[in-house]
Amino acid sequence: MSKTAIIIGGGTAGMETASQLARLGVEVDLIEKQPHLGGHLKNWDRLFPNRRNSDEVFDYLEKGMNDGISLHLNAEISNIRKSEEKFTIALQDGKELQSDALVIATGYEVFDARKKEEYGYGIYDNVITSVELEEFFRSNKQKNLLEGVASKRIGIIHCVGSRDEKAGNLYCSKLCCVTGVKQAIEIKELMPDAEIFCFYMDLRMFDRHFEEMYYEAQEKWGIQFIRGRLSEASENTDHTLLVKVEDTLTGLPLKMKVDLLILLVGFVPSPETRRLAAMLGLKEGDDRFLCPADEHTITNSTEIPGVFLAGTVKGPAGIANTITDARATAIQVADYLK
Amino acid sequence: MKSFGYNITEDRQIDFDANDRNVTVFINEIEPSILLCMGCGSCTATCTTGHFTDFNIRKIHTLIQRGELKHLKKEIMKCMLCGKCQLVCPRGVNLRNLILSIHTALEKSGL
Amino acid sequence: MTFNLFVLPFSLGFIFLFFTMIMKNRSWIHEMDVEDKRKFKSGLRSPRIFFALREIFFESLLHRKMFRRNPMLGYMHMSFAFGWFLLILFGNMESRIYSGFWINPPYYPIFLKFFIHDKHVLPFEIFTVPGFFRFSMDLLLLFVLSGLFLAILKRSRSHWFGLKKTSQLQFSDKVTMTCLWLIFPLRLLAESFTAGAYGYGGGFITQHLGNVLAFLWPLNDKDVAYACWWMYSLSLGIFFVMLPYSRYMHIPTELILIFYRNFGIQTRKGSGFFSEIELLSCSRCGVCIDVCQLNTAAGIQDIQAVYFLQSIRHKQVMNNIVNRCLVCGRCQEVCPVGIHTDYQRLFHREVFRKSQAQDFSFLNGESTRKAEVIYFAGCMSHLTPTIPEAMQQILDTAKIDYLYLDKDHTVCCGRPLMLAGKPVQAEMLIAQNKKTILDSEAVLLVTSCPICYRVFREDYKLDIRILHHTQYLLELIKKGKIPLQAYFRKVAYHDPCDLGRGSGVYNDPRELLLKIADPVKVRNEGKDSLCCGGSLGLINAGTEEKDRITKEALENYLEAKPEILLTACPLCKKTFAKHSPVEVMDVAELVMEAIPKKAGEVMSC
Amino acid sequence: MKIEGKQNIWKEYQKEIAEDHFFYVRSCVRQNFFPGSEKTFLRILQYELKKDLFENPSHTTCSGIGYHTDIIPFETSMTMVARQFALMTEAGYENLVTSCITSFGLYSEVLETWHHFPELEEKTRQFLRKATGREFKKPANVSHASDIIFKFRKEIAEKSKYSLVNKDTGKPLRVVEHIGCHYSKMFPSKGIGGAEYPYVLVGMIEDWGGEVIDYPERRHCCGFGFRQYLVQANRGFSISCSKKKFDSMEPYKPDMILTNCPGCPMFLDRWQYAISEMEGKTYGENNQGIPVLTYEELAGLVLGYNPWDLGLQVHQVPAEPLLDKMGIPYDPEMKFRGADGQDLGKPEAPTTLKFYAKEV
Repeated sequence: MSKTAIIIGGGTAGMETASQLARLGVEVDLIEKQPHLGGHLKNWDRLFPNRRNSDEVFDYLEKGMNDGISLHLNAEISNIRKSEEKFTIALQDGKELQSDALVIATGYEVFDARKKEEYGYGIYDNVITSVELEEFFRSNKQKNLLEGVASKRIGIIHCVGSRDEKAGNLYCSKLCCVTGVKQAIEIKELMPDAEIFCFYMDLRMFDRHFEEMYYEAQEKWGIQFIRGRLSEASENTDHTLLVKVEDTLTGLPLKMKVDLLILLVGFVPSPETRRLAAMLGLKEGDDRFLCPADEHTITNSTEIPGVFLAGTVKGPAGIANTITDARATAIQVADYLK
Repeated sequence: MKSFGYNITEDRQIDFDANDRNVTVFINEIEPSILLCMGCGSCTATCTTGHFTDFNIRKIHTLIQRGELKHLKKEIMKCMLCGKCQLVCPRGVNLRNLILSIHTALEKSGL
Repeated sequence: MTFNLFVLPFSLGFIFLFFTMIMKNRSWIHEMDVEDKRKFKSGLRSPRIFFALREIFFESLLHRKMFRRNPMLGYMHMSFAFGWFLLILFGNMESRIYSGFWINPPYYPIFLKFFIHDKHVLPFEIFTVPGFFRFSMDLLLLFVLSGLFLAILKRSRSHWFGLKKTSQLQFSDKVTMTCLWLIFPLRLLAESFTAGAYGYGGGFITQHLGNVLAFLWPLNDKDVAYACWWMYSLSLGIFFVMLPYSRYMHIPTELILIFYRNFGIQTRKGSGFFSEIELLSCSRCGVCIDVCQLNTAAGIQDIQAVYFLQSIRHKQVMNNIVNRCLVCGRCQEVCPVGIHTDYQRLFHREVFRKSQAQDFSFLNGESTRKAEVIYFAGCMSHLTPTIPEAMQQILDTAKIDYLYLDKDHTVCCGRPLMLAGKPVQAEMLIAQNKKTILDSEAVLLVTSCPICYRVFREDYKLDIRILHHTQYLLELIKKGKIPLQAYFRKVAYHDPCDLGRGSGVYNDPRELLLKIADPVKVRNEGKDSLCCGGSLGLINAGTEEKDRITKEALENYLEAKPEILLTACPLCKKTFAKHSPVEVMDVAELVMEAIPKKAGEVMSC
Repeated sequence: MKIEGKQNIWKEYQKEIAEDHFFYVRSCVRQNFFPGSEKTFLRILQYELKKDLFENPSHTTCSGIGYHTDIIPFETSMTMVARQFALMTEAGYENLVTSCITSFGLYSEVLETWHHFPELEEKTRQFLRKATGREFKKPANVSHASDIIFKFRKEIAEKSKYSLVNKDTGKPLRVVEHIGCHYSKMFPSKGIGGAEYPYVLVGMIEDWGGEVIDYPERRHCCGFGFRQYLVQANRGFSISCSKKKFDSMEPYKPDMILTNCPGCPMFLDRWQYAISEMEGKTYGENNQGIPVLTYEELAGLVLGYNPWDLGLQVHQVPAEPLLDKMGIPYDPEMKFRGADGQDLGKPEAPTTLKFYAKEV
């Protein structure tokens, strides 16, 4: 009788882990609470750094959804029991699933920008998040939207909800920087006469071709970068926004009117990740993301035998790293099930 | 005007929208490589004039980008144009031409 | 009959040109300062006038330099210049024979065949005096026409003349050139039709051609001939009137330039008249386009000396054309007229930046220690610290008591400001450095930077010896002060612009290299060496363009497959190092490596 | 502006405000700055709203000014605060209402400190016992007087005779609100609406018919800042802060500024005069400045009280333009007469600022 694994979360990490495990001959149950697979990947229009369409990556992942994977969509977990090396998961619709291993791939959610009250998200008309901008890009109504607010000058705010004790998140979300630069370029492609300012603390262009994108943004698109964190925004009578930052490279406070403010919201662990962690007794780090058994070496298993982690439950990560991590998890699971 | 023994201090804040950025646009057009600056400061660190004075080409350029031209003329006159800054710039910014462009811009704008 | 209405266009044009040149020259003389006036006056009474005539003969008539560059190009220029000159000379002599007067109206020799129809002279007759002239005049016309043929050919086949790219002409040039090209064919036609109509009086070409034309032509040949004479005169007249406004102004101006130059008058700051003579002397031959690396490497083809001088003449000097130049001196080196293109460029940068003030009041002289020898590394050397480090160790080895003048920090030598067109401002830095140098009471100033070296020599007016470190190291080696061991690595030497073309130091570094290395021969070297692309003279060009120049220069050296690319300039070193697959070293560093680490390995030199 | 967004935030920052039986503590400085305000508060609460309110004349400064100017240590402040609590306990009250924002901030700070460090509370009790022999109970509710007015704003609106509407145009008056820094910037949860979008004055303005103007420097300090003003050498900084606010609000053409702090109305009012004298610059229409009112004064106006009974004559920027807009009748002749009709003399007119409405 072949061994079985349950993967919770049908996003990038969950899909790739499932696909790889199925390839390795493991019977997989993939549980997703949404009516569709793909998770956040479905929200992104184009991916950094090469600006390829995210659907292409989704198509790749979907091709892995072959025999040996049982999909459970719209499925909410009500509880998890472990007895004698077996995990029993009760779903809210009364179904019960059993397996020999459990992979947590419930990922993250974006920071709720309303918590940074002084940025006026949800209050001022022309403050949106990077996620919303992606939605606009995806729905191809972007031109109308941006024209609607007569956007000529756009401010992009880095580190919203990241590296911020006031937001309760000390960690860096890593990918907002490159997202901001990508989106700045994309806006410029649509509206060549827009003036774009990125307000950043550090530009953490850590991965391959990221720095080159920053270079391109400056050289080709004339996007301007002002080093300083937004302290507060206020709305003008004409619905434009006044932003106040310190231009730290000149050592002077600066105020500027922008027509649209885009908040680069960071990663926080998804509530589902935290709920499952509490159910299973998994260890959370100071940043509330889940801890693997060892940060450097045993990066895909947990201290509980049979419970594995994949993707952004362990902290902010991009698509490529998530897929790589998912494969590593699959190997670990397969190894465990031998 | 009366004096009460204290003064109203001028706001240090850069008022980006109030600033005239014609000079900025002019300079950026002549020397677009300046857009590549990432504020590392190696130019200022190697600067000979910076050794003798508080001349800071990195800051001068950043202020120009913001349209702040108050002390520009006084500052830019100190540069000896030796070109060391250009030699160390990791982004290949043509700093000598930038400085000459600033001179030209100041001349043209009558500042 | 010694007059006809048709001579008027020529005569008026000639008078116009004659007086224009007189007026021009008067104003130039007027602009001369006392020193130049003195040189001019004494020059007129000295044998230098013969040197000038000799130079005019060789360069303006025979075009020796052009011949050296390309025989076709040389022949083309010579046939025009020398051929025309001889036509005038022989024509004058011939006309005197017929008129019997020494003084004739200037048009008389030009249109002689219209006025004189000597039936006693046969076309091939060369042993009588009139026959000789008749024969020679036709021969010379043929000579000129052969040049014309080549000139027309050059427009479309410039590469046959050794030119990759010929200069683009302006409208006035085109009109004038058309007139010039028409002059000689029209003369041929006028003389031929005349000879044909009369049946005699032509030379071996004109008579036979005239006979054929008379046979073929159904109209009154004399009328056709008369029309040709009109056209001939008109083309000459228009050419003369247009000449001062076209590139052909170089023909009379170059003669004046050669005289002045032989009298010792030179390009220098503030002598606007000489600049004007120089730029009017530019024949727009386009030789400078081919040698310019901005063209050959970076594909920039609108800023070369020819266009730059043209833009000055047309008072359309643009930022781009003045500031986009390496000031490497390559065009100056090959200019057949010897125009100081670099000086012209810098002079106009100055005009561009006249009102841009500088303030160096923060510099105040620091008194220095006294030393016989002072070493000045230069700004750029501070970014290539291995060079000054090597120099210090060598000087210590040679037991020289020296003072490292700019050890902590450098006040810029001033040349970068000059290259940017700010010589007056540069003077402030020069005064500052000069004071420090003189305070040390040194007798010898050694520098590692060719940029500094050049300005020290040209502008500092120091009464002490100034050497580039390559020269000084050679001197020390010759004196046996530096022990050397056999260290024969294959090196390619790059002449830095300011050291080679700029200061004429070609041999000392090579002599030094022969003692410690195995220098390989490279394609472009010496006066013909390429610029590394890092020149501070190049004000506005992007990284990409500079990189292309560097790569082109690098290729020149890499062809010879050296182990080391050797230079004598910190700026060249840094520029090459960015792209070079082989190690780039300064001569001083190589000398340093050649010093034996242990005693007893000393090589005698 | 998405009002639902603000409402969501306001929903998050609701605080409990007592219904009745208040122990009222006055401000040290307000009685000099705007003497009619506290009197009006008492009048509204006691006579309009029929609330029970008690004052003890032995109440002293809370020491907030001294504390924020770094001349009184926190232990001393805690002990003085404890004494006020003892006065309240002795009088049998447990709902503390402060007239002063800084007092409100200090009381909140002390209570919060004791919450986190109970040993300090114990120590303070000892200090108070040794110094005065008094004992105290911590208040059940600490509110600022503006919280009380906010709570009863609708009742006041019901009784109102005038509203914040321009009687000529029928349009709502444009009001700029300024919240004292110590109200909610220290403890956002202790202020109605929080720190970024405080609702306490907005609620009054809206319910009394006006329109609130948000402007870029809304959050900026009025300039008092204790040390900034109290040290003469720093006053330039104080006035510069106020000027920054005026410059920022000017384009929005506000009809008035509403405040809830002792210092803010003082400085927003008096610095308009100083700026006009120093630089010749005035704000508002016809060189009249922008009238600055306390919330008690505004409540009094809405309820139809005589402007001169509210103490509007001590304002440096004349309130008459506002009164005219609201259609409130007033007798200019009575402006500088005492309660008994005695002529108190007229103040000298400023150089640029139009002080006497009749000259306009």
